[in-house]
Amino acid sequence: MKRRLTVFLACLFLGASLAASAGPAEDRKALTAHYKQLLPGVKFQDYVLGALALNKDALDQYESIMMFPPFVNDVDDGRKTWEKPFKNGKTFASCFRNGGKKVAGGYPYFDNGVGKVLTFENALNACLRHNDEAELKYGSTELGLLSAYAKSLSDGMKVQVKVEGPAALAAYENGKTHYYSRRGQLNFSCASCHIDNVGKFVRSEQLSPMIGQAAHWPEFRAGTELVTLQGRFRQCQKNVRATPLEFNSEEYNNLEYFLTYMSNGLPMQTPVFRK
Amino acid sequence: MAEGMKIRATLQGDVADVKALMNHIMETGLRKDANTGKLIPAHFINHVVATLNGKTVLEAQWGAAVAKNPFLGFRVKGAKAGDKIVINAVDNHGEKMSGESAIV
Amino acid sequence: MRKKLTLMFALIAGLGVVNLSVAADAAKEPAGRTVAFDKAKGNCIACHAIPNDPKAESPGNIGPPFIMMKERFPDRNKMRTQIWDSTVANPRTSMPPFGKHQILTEQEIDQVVEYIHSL
Amino acid sequence: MMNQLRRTFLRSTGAAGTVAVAIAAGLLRPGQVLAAEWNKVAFDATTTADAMKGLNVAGAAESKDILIKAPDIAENGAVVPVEVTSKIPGTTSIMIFVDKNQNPLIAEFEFSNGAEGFVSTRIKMASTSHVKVVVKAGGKAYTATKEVKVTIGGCGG
Repeated sequence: MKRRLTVFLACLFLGASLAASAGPAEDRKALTAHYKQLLPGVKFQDYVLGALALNKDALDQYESIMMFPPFVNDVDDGRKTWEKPFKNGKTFASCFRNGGKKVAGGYPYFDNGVGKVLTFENALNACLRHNDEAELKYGSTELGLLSAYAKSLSDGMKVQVKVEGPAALAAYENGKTHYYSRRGQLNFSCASCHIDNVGKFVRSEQLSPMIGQAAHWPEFRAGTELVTLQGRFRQCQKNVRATPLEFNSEEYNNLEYFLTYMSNGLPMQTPVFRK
Repeated sequence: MAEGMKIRATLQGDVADVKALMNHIMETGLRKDANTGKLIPAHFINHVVATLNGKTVLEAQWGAAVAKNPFLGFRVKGAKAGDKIVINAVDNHGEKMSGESAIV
Repeated sequence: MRKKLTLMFALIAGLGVVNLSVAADAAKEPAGRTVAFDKAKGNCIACHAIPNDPKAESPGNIGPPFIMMKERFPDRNKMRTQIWDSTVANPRTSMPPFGKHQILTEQEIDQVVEYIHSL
Repeated sequence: MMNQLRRTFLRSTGAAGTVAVAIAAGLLRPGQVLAAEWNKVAFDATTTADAMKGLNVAGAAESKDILIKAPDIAENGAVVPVEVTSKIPGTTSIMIFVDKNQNPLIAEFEFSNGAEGFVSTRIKMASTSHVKVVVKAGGKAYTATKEVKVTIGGCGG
């Protein structure tokens, strides 16, 4: 076991990070060890703060803004959508266990029935579908705000994504491959920044660890600009001058699955302010 | 003006700690429309008045560089639980919004 | 008017200030420096500090700072190769392959080499 | 011109007090009076010095009793939290300026009836600049400044 871990770590540093033999649990363990070494002062639960955990001045601003965030009214719009009865009188709460409270930490999950990863947004749209309502467009503000409110009902719940069975593992591995693949004219992978160079600066931007990154979406950049997790994938990939994939594409859903698995054990908080 | 001023007023000793958030675009008049290339006209809250039980405690004049969805925090001494805070705001188009809250 | 424009762009993108001020100084500075600073071109300061250039504000620290470059690269061509495609020397590098991926033209690379080698 | 006259009138009749009475008596609605009173000269000024002149606080004296809580480096220039506490007795107003903004005057806050010399807000900053605060207390003006850096984003683009 120890040897396997060492080999995996070595692979990380040498470049061949796709250690296909290691399973999700080993991946997570190895990454946790990697971050512990590179960011010795950061407590595990503070990974949810991303780069803010590395900078007191930035964290103070975050806390000042989160005390009464500029996006409260937007999230309220999401609440209205969540509470508005469908034509049949039911609401979104009827589609989720526990009325939608403390459930979002289990998403995305691999659905063996459809043979695909299902995200929380997929579940919101499935609810609309089952109630003969029109689905919301992926990447739309309305779906973003709805998911921001709905996920806030799971604040404090720990992320607990499961990867069970060969088909789920294949989806996880596909997401992982995406994470480690270089793309775009600038030739960066997600890992180039968030694993290899974590804590370092790209100009004034300090690079956050990928563990914890998936626990707080959607976020409001600049305090008022709604960005979903997959919207952030697209922004990052545009930044490296790659062609971004579509919202809700299978590969993005797999990437979300992989990334969220890596935040297992961390408390959800949605939505949040980011710069 | 869209609905939406939220006020939270809490008592700490005999000081009311008032926090308000107003839903407003706060357009500076300095930004260009990405599609047309034309300047987007300024549209911002320029006046705010807060009262405690009907008496003015704060009067503010704002320019367009107060951040979007403005936040305002202030403190009033000599307040009691149950006292009423009312905040009125008006923008440069003359549109008004207001909010009120009892101090808790 | 210039000030007005600068502010306007700053409010739009939050980034325009620097680009504009760089452009304004373009006439009197080496071409390579312009390319090195331009966010859409070299954007070298995203990752490298330039300790001797006061205009290189809040640089990144992914790569080593540009200092004593003549000593570090007695052979200028080696530096050029590194900029053109640094994955040859280190497949794990974070540095974009500026020549191979045509991020910069061959002429721009020459200009950047000239500038950085002088630091 | 009308606004100017009207403001002069309001000021000369003891502005806040009179207006408050008029509002309380239901003679005036806040928006109407206040919109007319907006200090266009000061807000349209393109230098802090001119804006201060427009507010009659030119020549404010430096004071250590004004605390400015603002970041060293702004997370985002679009939303910079700024909190000002004046420990100067008899503080009646707080003004906030950003020197490098096109229009430096951000806001003016006047306190009465028990409101403390404290205000918390969030402002837009176009670039790295001094944030200047002026406090009026006992008819005199005091000032303090803090530099806030607005930085450049990282990735390509």
